[in-house]
Amino acid sequence: MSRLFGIIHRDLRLALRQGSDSVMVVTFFVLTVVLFPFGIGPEANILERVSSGVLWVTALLASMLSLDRLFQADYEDGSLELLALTPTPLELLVLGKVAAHWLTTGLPLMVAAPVLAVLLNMNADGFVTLLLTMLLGTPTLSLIGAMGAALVLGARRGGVLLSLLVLPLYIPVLIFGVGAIDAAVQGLPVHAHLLILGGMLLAALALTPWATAAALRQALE
Amino acid sequence: MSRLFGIIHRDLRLALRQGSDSVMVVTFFVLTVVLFPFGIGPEANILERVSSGVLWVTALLASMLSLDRLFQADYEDGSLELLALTPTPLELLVLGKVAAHWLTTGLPLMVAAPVLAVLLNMNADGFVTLLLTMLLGTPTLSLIGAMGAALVLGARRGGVLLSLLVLPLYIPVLIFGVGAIDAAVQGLPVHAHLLILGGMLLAALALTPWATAAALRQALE
Amino acid sequence: MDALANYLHMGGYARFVWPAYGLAALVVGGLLLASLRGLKARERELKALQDSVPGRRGRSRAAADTGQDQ
Amino acid sequence: MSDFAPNARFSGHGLACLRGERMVFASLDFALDAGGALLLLGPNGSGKSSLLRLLAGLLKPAAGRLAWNDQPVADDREAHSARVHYVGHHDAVKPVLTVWENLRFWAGLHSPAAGDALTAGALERFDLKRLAEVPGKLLSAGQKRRLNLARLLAAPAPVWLLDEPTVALDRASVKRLEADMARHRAEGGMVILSTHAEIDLPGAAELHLNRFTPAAPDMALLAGDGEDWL
Amino acid sequence: MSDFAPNARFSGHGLACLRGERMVFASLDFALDAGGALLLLGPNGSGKSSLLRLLAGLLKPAAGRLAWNDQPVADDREAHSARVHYVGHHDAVKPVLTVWENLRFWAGLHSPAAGDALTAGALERFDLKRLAEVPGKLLSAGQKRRLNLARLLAAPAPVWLLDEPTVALDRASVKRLEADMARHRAEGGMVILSTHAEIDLPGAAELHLNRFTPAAPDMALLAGDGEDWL
Amino acid sequence: MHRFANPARFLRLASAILPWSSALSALLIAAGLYFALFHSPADYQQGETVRIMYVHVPSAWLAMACYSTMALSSAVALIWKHPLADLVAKAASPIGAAFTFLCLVSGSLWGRPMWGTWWAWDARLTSMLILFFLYLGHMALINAFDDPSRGAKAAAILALAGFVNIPIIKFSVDWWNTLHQPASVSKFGMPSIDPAMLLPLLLMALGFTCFFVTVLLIRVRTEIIASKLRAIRMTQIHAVPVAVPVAE
Ligand code: HEM
Ligand SMILES: Nc1ncnc2c1ncn2[C@@H]1O[C@H](COP(=O)(O)OP(=O)(O)OP(=O)(O)O)[C@@H](O)[C@H]1O
Ligand SMILES: Nc1ncnc2c1ncn2[C@@H]1O[C@H](COP(=O)(O)OP(=O)(O)OP(=O)(O)O)[C@@H](O)[C@H]1O
Ligand SMILES: [Mg+2]
Ligand SMILES: [Mg+2]
Repeated sequence: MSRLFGIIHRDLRLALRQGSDSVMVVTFFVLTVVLFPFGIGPEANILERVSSGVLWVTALLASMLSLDRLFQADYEDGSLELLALTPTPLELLVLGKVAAHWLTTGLPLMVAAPVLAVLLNMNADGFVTLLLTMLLGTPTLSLIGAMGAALVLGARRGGVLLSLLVLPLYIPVLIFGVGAIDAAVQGLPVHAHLLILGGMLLAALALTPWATAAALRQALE
Repeated sequence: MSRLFGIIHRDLRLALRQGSDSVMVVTFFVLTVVLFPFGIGPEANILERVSSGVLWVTALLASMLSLDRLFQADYEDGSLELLALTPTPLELLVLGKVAAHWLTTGLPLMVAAPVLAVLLNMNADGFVTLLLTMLLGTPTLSLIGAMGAALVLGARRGGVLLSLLVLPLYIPVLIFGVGAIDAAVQGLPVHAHLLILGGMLLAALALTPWATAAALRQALE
Repeated sequence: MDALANYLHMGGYARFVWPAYGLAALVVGGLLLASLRGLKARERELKALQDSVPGRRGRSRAAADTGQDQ
Repeated sequence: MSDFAPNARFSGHGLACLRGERMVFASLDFALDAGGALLLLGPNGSGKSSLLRLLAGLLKPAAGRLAWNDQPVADDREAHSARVHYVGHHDAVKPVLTVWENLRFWAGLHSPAAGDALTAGALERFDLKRLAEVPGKLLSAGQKRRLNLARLLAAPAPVWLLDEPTVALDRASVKRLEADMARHRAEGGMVILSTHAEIDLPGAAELHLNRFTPAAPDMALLAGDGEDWL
Repeated sequence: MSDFAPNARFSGHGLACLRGERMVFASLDFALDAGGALLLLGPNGSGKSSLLRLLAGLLKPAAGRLAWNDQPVADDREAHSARVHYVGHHDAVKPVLTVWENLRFWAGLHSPAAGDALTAGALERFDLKRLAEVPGKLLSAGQKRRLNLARLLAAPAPVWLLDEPTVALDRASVKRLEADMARHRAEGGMVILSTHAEIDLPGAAELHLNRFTPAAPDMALLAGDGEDWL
Repeated sequence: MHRFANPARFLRLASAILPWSSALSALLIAAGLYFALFHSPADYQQGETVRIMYVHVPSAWLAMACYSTMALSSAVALIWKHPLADLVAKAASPIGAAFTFLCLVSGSLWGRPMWGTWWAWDARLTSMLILFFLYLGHMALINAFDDPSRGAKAAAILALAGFVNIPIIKFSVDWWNTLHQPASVSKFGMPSIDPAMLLPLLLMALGFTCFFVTVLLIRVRTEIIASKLRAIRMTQIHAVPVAVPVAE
């Protein structure tokens, strides 16, 4: 346990010192969303209509792009070998890294989302649901993305491959996330959507650390 | 001159072998554009309305993301030092790298754009203008982005902030790109927009290589 | 003749049924052809390589023999 | 530290290593007792680094088995990880963390026994104390290497696997490392080390890797002759 | 190759180097004639790598000046770049290009005179010929280093700046490098080399970098009070 | 020591099976087609479109069966390191991708007249689409590494992780109320389907399976030769006399 916190602590420190991921992701998220009114035009009703979709698609992209380098730096400077050689299960270390990553990217994303929703003219009824779907959805994205990032370590075309592997698995999160918000805006119940998102989070939590750790081990061979 | 072609040739070869950039960018472009109907819903008229905006915003993002690591690999493995030490002006090498990069990313982006425009239901009147704006706009993005990438290398911590400074420079390209397409769709003249885009390209061509080379030199100290 | 036309018409659903069967034929035939072509190409390559390296054959056989009793 | 037991024995039998579908070495045996040392020698590309990675558990042997006190290592990977320290070609120094933070993190992760005192001692020993608050990116090549070596003392483990550890070290540091290895062995530890340079490792067994060329029988699958196949 | 002229002279006067706001060395002088060699010695962190980067033109001296035949180097950076070969800690080997492609690219970029024949000769000389078609990522540490050194022969330049060039090389390769350096000097080239290992460089001048401690009074401001550092 | 299992036995076995499986698949598919197109009734609800079923359902089954084969051989490859298992997984994924594609397109062609839409974001359809992407990812991942054994291992992990999708495809119609038909043939106990429709369906399914076995064997044989080619080239590059043991 103390080792889990050890790695979370270190990754948080790294992220804050070099500021690369967390600020980058939020910047990307904000800028992309802000670019849309420029691209689409400022008509309120159209913006409102596409707001949930734009927010979730952008969040998806932001999460995927930041995960691209989740293990890369550690792989290149030899830290990953040492992590794999500590007497701690690699699965636990993976969870630690994903947790740190979510804290520095998913969380800021969640905080930024309502503000951007206002900018996109989203109906206020959707705000709580937006936050809830993000709370359940972004960790799932991080977990799935970590698996993809581990699989493509050292591959040619790592980046493309990552999107090819990960984006399809992201689609259910996108569909249910947007579905929940649209339901909320229309005053329909959202329990079912949220339950499914929660189920996906639990499944990802149970399965992906093993796959990720296995992928990391084979990347080090 | 032969050295300029030497570096273009090598960068093209690198890109084709590891495919990282070119395929990555097109995949990202395609996948992102395909995600939008999932997020927004498949209604044809809304898709048509947002098509030019979605295409340009996505192209901007694709270009920005691929440029992010333009010099990174060379920096990390020591190639950049050697490049700076060749008896060729660094400005020329920068131009070579940007040209190779545009050939492997901007060009495929241009090719993919009309196909995706069909998918997004764009009015056929806009296609030629879409291609023209992309032809003028994507090299500008590459040049500006290369400058951002070089700045990020030098100032590790300030990197994000500096890239933040570069992004706003993208916005004019976006505005005039989308503006031209919308004008074309509505049957209005597009000369003015295209002239402005061309002017921006020339300005970028004249100014950014110096700034980029200076930033690279500083990164190597 | 009418019966045939009627049959091909598929109760008005011809443009859904026949493409489905056509694509199935394409997939099945394409897979088979591609796989066979791949096999033939590899076999040719192997043959060319073995011909171009004289003596390989004998050596590896000798090695396999010595290998047994290691 | 029960692993420092005086009768500990680390051995490998019939080890083979495949890299990129190529057999780098095969049927390699070694055995090392507490206090022992093994020197890996051989020209570039002969498989020294590969063997060390295999001993650390990063690579799985294509054949053969590793044993600790005659128990297969594969049975309990985590116990094995706790027993070894691996120092490879990469220094695993994070540029934005200070020297202290870098070392403290690895020590804490390797064994909970490692505390601030041990970390400070290790820094002292490798002459890094005055750099403790300097970020990793400001270190010279040799300073980074010493920081990486300091892990050996900051979290004790009986088996040291060192891949060309003297690279980039100045002579004083090499002397210190030799003294540390001697002390480690006196306490019942083991050292396995690859090098191209001179190093003083009294009584070390030598393993010449160039002697092991890819042997035949196992390669049957990949390189066998046509007829056996089709 | 006029730069190989027998009366060429590479010198530095009053050089000072600042890294990370710290004065690494100051008022350093050296001079090297055609055929000469300079050996940089000193403990880790004493500034050998920094000096080599400065001589290559990657770092600007904080004070002092470099001259080639008494012409300030700063006047014509490109001419200086054409004169030097720098081999640093990084190997600049692209993992997806083959050994041949890697070398050919650098040779062609460094001097248009470099052709396929020179490239092939350099590979031959460093015993890499049979690896010519192998992608860079499959090379062992020493093979990469040899590939990096092969640049020296593939595109001739009078000044070789070598930062610990023997790292990861096996003994046979070190011998070859020594022979190459001797031949280069016989042809009127110069070698400046940092090392911690033994290397055979007959008649080389030695520069001990630990002798230069941050002294200069005007630098007190930048270098802090000094106690923390040294 | 199956790490170095001799492929000779496999190849002998394959040569023995191949003529039978290929003949059988041709026969079964021909018979299936005959019954499907000429000797089965139109559905009272769906009319003639029901004939799409004889392509759609067998390809759906095969797509899933193929993935299961892949996952199984991936597990064997990861746990027992049997080298043939990697090759089987590699050989299977293009076949699976092709049949998944067929299932998607035929389902879409059926959906247009039946549901009035080519596509809906329904659980079964979405999970099937994801299966298709998984196949594509698997193929891309295998070829993304310079060292083929690394690609094989990464792809094996992906295949195993993606296996969760299979039960989701299978049971999505039971777990969520969807547009798509619930199981009627593959139900335990009595199938609730007209025997005149069942016969061609089963014939086609069996025919497809035999076809799968045939193509799989051909592709595995291709992969074995390819790995042998690589080994020969590798030894040429490294100039190591592969097979000459050095006398100690
Ligand atoms: C693109 C759209 C479609 C996809 C991806 C799809 C996918 C599938 C899959 C994966 C199965 C196999 C399920 C199993 O074995 O349990 C299946 C079976 C079946 N599908 Fe579809 N389907 C599509 C459209 C349709 C349509 C439009 C119909 C008819 C209205 C249909 C009717 C059936 C039937 C009757 C079965 C057999 C169920 C059984 O007996 O198990 N499908 N489909
Ligand atoms: N990741 C890899 N994939 C495939 N082959 C590799 C890999 N790394 C090394 N090799 C090959 O394996 C062989 C052994 O390499 P290894 O790094 O173990 O040699 P070494 O004895 O440590 O050499 P050096 O003295 O140069 O460090 C080399 O021929 C090399 O080409
Ligand atoms: N990028 C940098 N920024 C700031 N300071 C640096 C940087 N690189 C090195 N230094 C500092 O400069 C000093 C000299 O470093 P340099 O790398 O030149 O030493 P060196 O003599 O080559 O040592 P070694 O033998 O370990 O390679 C060191 O004290 C180091 O901390
Ligand atoms: Mg090595
Ligand atoms: Mg140095």
